[in-house]
Amino acid sequence: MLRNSLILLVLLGFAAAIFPLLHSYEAKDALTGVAEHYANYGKEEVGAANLVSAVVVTYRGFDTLGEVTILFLASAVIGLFLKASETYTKDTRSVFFKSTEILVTASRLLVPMILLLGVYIFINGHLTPGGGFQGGAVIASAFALLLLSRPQKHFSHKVISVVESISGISFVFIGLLGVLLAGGFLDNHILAMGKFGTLLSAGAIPIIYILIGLKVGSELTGIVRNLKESQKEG
Amino acid sequence: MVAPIYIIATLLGVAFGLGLFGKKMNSSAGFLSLLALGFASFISLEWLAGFWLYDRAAEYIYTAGFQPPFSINLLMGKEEALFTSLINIAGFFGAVYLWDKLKKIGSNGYVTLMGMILGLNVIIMTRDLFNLFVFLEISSIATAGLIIFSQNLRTIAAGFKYMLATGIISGILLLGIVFMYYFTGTLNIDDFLAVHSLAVKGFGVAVFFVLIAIVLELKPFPANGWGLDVYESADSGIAALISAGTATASFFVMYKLLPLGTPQFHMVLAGIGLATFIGSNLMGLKQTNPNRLLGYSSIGQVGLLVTILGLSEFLGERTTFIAYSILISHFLAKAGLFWISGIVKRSTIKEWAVLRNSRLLMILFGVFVFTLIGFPPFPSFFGKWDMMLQLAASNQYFWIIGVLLGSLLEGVYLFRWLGYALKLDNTELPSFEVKWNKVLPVVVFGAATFVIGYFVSSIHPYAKVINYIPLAVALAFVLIDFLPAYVKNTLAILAMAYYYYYLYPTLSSFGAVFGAIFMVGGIVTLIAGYAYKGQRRGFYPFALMMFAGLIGLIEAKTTIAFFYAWEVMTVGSYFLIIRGKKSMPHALSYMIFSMGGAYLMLAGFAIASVGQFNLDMSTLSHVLVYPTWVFILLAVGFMTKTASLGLHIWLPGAHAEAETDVSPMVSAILLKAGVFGLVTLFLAMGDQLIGGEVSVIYLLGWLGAITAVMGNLMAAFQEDAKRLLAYSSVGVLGYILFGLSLMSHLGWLSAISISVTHFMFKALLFLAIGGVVWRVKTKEMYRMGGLIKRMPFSFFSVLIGIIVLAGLPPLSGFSGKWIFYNAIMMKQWYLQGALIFFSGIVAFLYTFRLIHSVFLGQLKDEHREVKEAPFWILVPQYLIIGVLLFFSAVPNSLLKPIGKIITPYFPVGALDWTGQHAVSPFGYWNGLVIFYIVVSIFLVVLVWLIINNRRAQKVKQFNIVFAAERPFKPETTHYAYNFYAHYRKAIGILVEPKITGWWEGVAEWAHAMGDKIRKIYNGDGQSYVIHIMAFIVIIYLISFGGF
Amino acid sequence: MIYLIIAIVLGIIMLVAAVIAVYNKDLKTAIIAAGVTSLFASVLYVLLAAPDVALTEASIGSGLTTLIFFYVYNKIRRNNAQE
Amino acid sequence: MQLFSIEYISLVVGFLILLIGIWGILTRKNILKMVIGFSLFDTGTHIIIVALGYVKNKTAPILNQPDLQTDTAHKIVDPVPQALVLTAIVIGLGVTALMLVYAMKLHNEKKTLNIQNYKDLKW
Amino acid sequence: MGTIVTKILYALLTLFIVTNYGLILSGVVHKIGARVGRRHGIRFYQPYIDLIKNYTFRTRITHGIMYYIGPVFRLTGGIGLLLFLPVIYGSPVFDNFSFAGDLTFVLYFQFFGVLGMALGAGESGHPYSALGVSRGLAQTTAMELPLTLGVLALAVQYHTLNIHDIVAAQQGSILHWTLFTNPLAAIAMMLSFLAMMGRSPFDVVLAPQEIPIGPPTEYHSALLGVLQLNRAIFPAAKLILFMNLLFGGATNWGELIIKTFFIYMWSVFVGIAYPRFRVDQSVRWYLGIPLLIGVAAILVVKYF
Repeated sequence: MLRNSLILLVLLGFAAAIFPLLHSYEAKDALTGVAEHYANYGKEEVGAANLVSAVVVTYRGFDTLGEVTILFLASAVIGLFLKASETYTKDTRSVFFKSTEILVTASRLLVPMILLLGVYIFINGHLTPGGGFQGGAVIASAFALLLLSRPQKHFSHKVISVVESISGISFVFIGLLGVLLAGGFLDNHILAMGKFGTLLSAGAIPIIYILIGLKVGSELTGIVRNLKESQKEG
Repeated sequence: MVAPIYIIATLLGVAFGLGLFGKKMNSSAGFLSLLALGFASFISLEWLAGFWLYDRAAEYIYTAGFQPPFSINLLMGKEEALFTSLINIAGFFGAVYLWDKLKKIGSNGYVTLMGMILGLNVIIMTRDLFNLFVFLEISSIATAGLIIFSQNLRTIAAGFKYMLATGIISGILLLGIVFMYYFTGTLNIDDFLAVHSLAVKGFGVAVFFVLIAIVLELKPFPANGWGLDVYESADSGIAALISAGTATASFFVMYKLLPLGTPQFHMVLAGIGLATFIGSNLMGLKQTNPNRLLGYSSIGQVGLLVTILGLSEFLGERTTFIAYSILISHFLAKAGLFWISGIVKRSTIKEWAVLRNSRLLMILFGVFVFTLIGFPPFPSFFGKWDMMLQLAASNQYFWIIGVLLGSLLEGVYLFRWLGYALKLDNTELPSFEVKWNKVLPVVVFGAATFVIGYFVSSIHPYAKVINYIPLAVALAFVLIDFLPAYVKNTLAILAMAYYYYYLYPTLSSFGAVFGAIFMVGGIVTLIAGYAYKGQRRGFYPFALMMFAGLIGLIEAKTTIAFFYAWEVMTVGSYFLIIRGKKSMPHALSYMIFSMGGAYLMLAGFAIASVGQFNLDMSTLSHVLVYPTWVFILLAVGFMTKTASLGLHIWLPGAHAEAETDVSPMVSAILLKAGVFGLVTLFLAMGDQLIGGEVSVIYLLGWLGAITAVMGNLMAAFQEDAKRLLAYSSVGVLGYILFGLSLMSHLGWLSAISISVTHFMFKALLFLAIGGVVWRVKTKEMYRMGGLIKRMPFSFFSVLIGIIVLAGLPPLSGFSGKWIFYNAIMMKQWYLQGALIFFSGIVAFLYTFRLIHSVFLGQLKDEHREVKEAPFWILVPQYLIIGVLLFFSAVPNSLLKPIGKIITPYFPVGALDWTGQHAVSPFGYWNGLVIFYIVVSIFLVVLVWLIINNRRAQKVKQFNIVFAAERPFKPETTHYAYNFYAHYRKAIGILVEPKITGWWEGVAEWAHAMGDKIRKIYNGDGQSYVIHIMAFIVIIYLISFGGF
Repeated sequence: MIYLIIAIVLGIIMLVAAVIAVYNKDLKTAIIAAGVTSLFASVLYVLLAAPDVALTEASIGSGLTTLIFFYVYNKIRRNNAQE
Repeated sequence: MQLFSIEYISLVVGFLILLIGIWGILTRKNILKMVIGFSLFDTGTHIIIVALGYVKNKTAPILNQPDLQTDTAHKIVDPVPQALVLTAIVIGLGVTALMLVYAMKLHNEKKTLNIQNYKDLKW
Repeated sequence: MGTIVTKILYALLTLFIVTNYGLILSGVVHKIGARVGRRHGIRFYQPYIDLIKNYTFRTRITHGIMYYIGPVFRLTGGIGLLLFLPVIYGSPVFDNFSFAGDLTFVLYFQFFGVLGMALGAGESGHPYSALGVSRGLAQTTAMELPLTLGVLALAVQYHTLNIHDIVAAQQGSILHWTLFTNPLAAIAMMLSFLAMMGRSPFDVVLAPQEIPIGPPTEYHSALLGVLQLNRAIFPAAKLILFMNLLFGGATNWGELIIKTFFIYMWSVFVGIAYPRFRVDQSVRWYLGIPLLIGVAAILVVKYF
């Protein structure tokens, strides 16, 4: 109990420490700083209707590259972790519940639709909410559903990693093209800006988002697959 | 110039691409990864070279084609180039080292490794705070992956703790970053630096959270249990990467963000760093697991670096030099040590004796240990020097004490470890596998310590002038170590002789006297080295290194050169001392006391430099601040070498257990380095008053007198012949200290002349006794006896030696005593004088005991066939005897020149010489006449006796009258054990080892403290998180004083 | 105003769910409660004019994360059952 | 400052969830519960970030309406925190997944999820 | 050349006188001791007889070179000490070699013979020799302390370490003797003197009454003769030293004999009155009251 009271004390201290942050919060009524610039010039500079996408893919594109790398690394580490006990026993049981006929049928129907949704999300990332990450996650959930419904299904590690690799390399390559052809690493001006608000606009953003979507999708799928296919006890 | 963005593109591209490689292509994946890491190293090194050689301007790398702050930008400046070079080189050699392991793991392993290096590269270069967060996460996740390269309970548990800790830390970092954005509307670091004085309290708190998160990444004490577990459990190759790579990069982040903190926070930071430095080194004392120990050391060193950052206001423009030289030393040494640990694969430091199987690794191990602690010629030496000087210049004495204390603690466990490796008695030394890919990185880093050490010294404004030639010659002997001993001995003697010939014209004043002791003395003692057969590996480099240091002391024109030479000498002598069979614990205490003394000297020199325009030795004569403290610090520093009472406990063991010809080197020659230091100090600074009243030199005089008495008393109670001689050195050095403290012509004359004669008789005695020990294989005197019959030449040496030592007329030892009493009378230090006289009489006790127990009395059965000491050990003895007899008959041949040297400094009270007749204000003395008279009387009496007692018949050993029976066993008839039992009964209370006990108590206390403190690392990952949170709260309270 | 009420209700639900997630003995419930917190957070994001974030939180924060939690939870449970 | 505004409520809720998460990390002995604590900690942080970017009565930063395309700075909420949160969520997923795998492996070693049973390394 | 020959002849004269005086003194003291103890005692010329007897013994054995030359050291020490002292104040004849060294030298030179002898005895291999030496050295360390302090006090008082000057300063009146001008130093030195003479209570070193102990244990015949000769000369030399330092020296042989006799009697009477100390007892005793007196003497001359 003493331990818990001490922890409570620490937590209260921490709360007290962050209190000034809350305390000095003031509602704004207009954008300031870099956000103002993004709002006012983002349209001309990047050409993406979705300013969040503009920030994510272009202004802070380098972060996004890092983000992709994190997922990639997490997937690699998990692979490394679970591979050590490499004896694949095909785990045919479902994780949550017995796979039923209904589920199997439903998944047959649903999976392609979900995949399509995912693709839609990342292709339209520069126009509507969503983008590569969300799309990738949706794709991964499609595969997760597949795994749920048909546990005996074993999809090739190879395919996943090839997709992952190619999309990753392409991402870096496009970034480098920015250095060679435009203003810097990950500059989206390597392609024509197109007409604002249409699918083929915003330079390289759609392409990058597609690559991100594929990469994130394959990485997340890889994580799920690895978890599933690791040795029975793990 | 290849654009730095290619570092990132290459590493990422290859990492992504490795997915295309199948399992069968692990080797090619490995080569590709190595290539990528090598290319990254090449790019950063190319930039570094560009900055260094061509003075390029720093270059910004813009992403996305926009200017910051609107997009993320990276900076490749001089510092970034340096740090990325370090990281990439660590990555490259780390990969080489881990080659086998990586091959087994496959592409995921390479990906993880490259991911980590990539993350570290970016956090060094980026100028965007959120970007920093992202890539910090990358390196964290990659590290979490690296930890489980070897999967077992330990690594997994450690990895999980690591994840818990970094999870919390990054959460807090993120919180801080978004609030900083909220308050300023930007994420660019350069913008923050421009607006950091924003008066909103919330902004300060946000900055605090960012900074504290970075601090926590640096594993501050006590919120660092997770880091230690990682160091202990992870594969050594990984631990090397974390210690060399992650710590280096995190340090740079701290450096980069430092201007965000208020001056107040900088002080807090310095405090955190110092607590970490001292705390983790204290806890390291009890540690036996090598990797965890390295972890403690690593965390401690990073703590020191944090302190340096926190104190940057005081360190001024030298901050970078100081930080970088220490950082690079740590980088190279820690990586090297972890790598060696991975090759050796032993779970306790005591088992490191196996390192003796590989000479190369042993050498490298030593190099890294000395690099880490900051000995010359390694870079951190210069860093520490500058740090102390700058701190002193800013009046920051608290930090000086703290940093030196922490360094000392670190030295204790590192040298203990080195001692175990070199000398611990292990019955079996199982061999270990040495693969070229594991050794190569270690060798490269080991060589780099020297190269960078030289480089650092060449850019240091004052270190440039140091003469490196003697040291280089000493190191050259490492290369010819395979030659037979006699060849190397000849070369060493020639080298010394040549250097003395070269040096001789430049020597003057006291330099000439001590130069003669060091160089001529060195040559004479080296002659005994011919007695050794075989190769005698590892002796000559260190012997010459010690002499190089001694020479350097004399040559030194600046304080840094002096200190440099002092440390070189310490290193050389340490290795000489540890060569003895049972020297391990003694070498350790020698090293610890030497370090302690050296640190005091460092502090002294630092304070002395305040307000001076240069570092010339002459600045000591006009110290501007705290001259008394400077004087005391330097004096105590020198007195650790002269083994004054209280600081003497290392000496007996170190000198007694050393090899036959090493004992005279360390006892007769090395101790004079301390005397030389005192001479220099006294001349430069004169007397100082404590609180304007008590003279320091007066106190030193008392100390010298008491040391003389206690040293001699303790010598009288020794059973071990060499230990007896060692204590005798303590006593004689007490005389010398006393003589110097008299600060008069005669006082100095006696002190300097005793220094010279002490060299001669102590070398003589140690060589003679060493020769005896060489033959009879024991140092216990009561196991010897009657050896005069077997070793008459050695006996004669000892006889002459003890007569000189005891200061009996007519031999030259008396001249010192006679001058002494005149000096005492003139100074009016009567009570001290009586003590000195008393100690002189006590000297009779042990001199008699020495010669009686060894050479007189009953010859033991097992020694009936024992041979005279080796010829080459006798040769230097008789050279010395010749000189001693000459000085006895013609004392002014020694005293007059010394007097001439002293006169410019102490013109009053010089002796008045008429031929050999010396007259002082109090008395007179004619050595030559006395010599003649005594010899004539002796001869007359001898003739008279021979007339009366011709053809005396030699009787057998047991032909003695012994209470009605005839003894037959030498063991029971030889009165030698506990020779002065009754004396011990009378005054034994004085010689109880209270001082030794006190120091042991201190050591025990420190170990117990460390043991107690480290209990906070209870192994519970949750507790570690609690520590982190509590740490944040406490530092918050300190920084903001509540709210 | 209606948004405000919704936000308050959401906040209360999230807090309750968070407390359940920390305190409930049953791991399965706890995982679901954490997922619920995340899910309702995504609703809150919509109110905060952040559809992108809402989408992400829903798909990743409450979706995939919970899924992985359950994977691991089941593995562990099964592992326990085997012993 | 208006206490009853949507962004302020979100901010407070975010902070509270964050604290609950930390409390969970610090007090729960079950490793999975600790990971849940982390997950809550992340969620809380994300809410705070989004709330910080909110500007009263402004629309989402998606310029699909023509009237949004002029004087945009006064019409939309801050897109930057949203972008940051996107990144943070994904990072959170990676970290959480890795932690869970660690938890799984730990359980594999000792068949227990109690963090206090993993004290083999200490001092 | 001539001066050297003269010097040597003068020295031999001194030596001759002092040797005879020493031998007779030793006999007389034995006699007195015996009479006090109500015994008849030896004839006062007994030492001469012993000496002659020892030199005529034909037993000639040796344990080795050091054993053989040990007595030589011993006697050299005794003769040397005598000859380095100015014996008769103001007389160039009996000034001998005192020009070669001052008081410091003399104080150190007294150990020359002692230690040489110790070495010789050591080679005999007899444990009692070594035991005696060890006791003697131990006692010496303690005994020398008050002596040194006293000598230093003298040197301060007279501002010289030259024995001539010290004697000169005491001339004129009995009240000029150091004994009266510096009583503390005199007391300290006279206490040390007791042990220097090797008489009870400080005679455990040689322990003559019970089992033979100490360096001479193993010596015999001519070797013992040399030692006996020294036993006559060495104490006499020490007496002369103390006389010079404390009792105004002597201007003629008569004065010398009277003064030294009474000084000797001091140790004889104390020896007869007090039983023997163990070595550790005597060491402690000297480090007690005599030491304090010596320190007091120093403090007095330094500060008053």
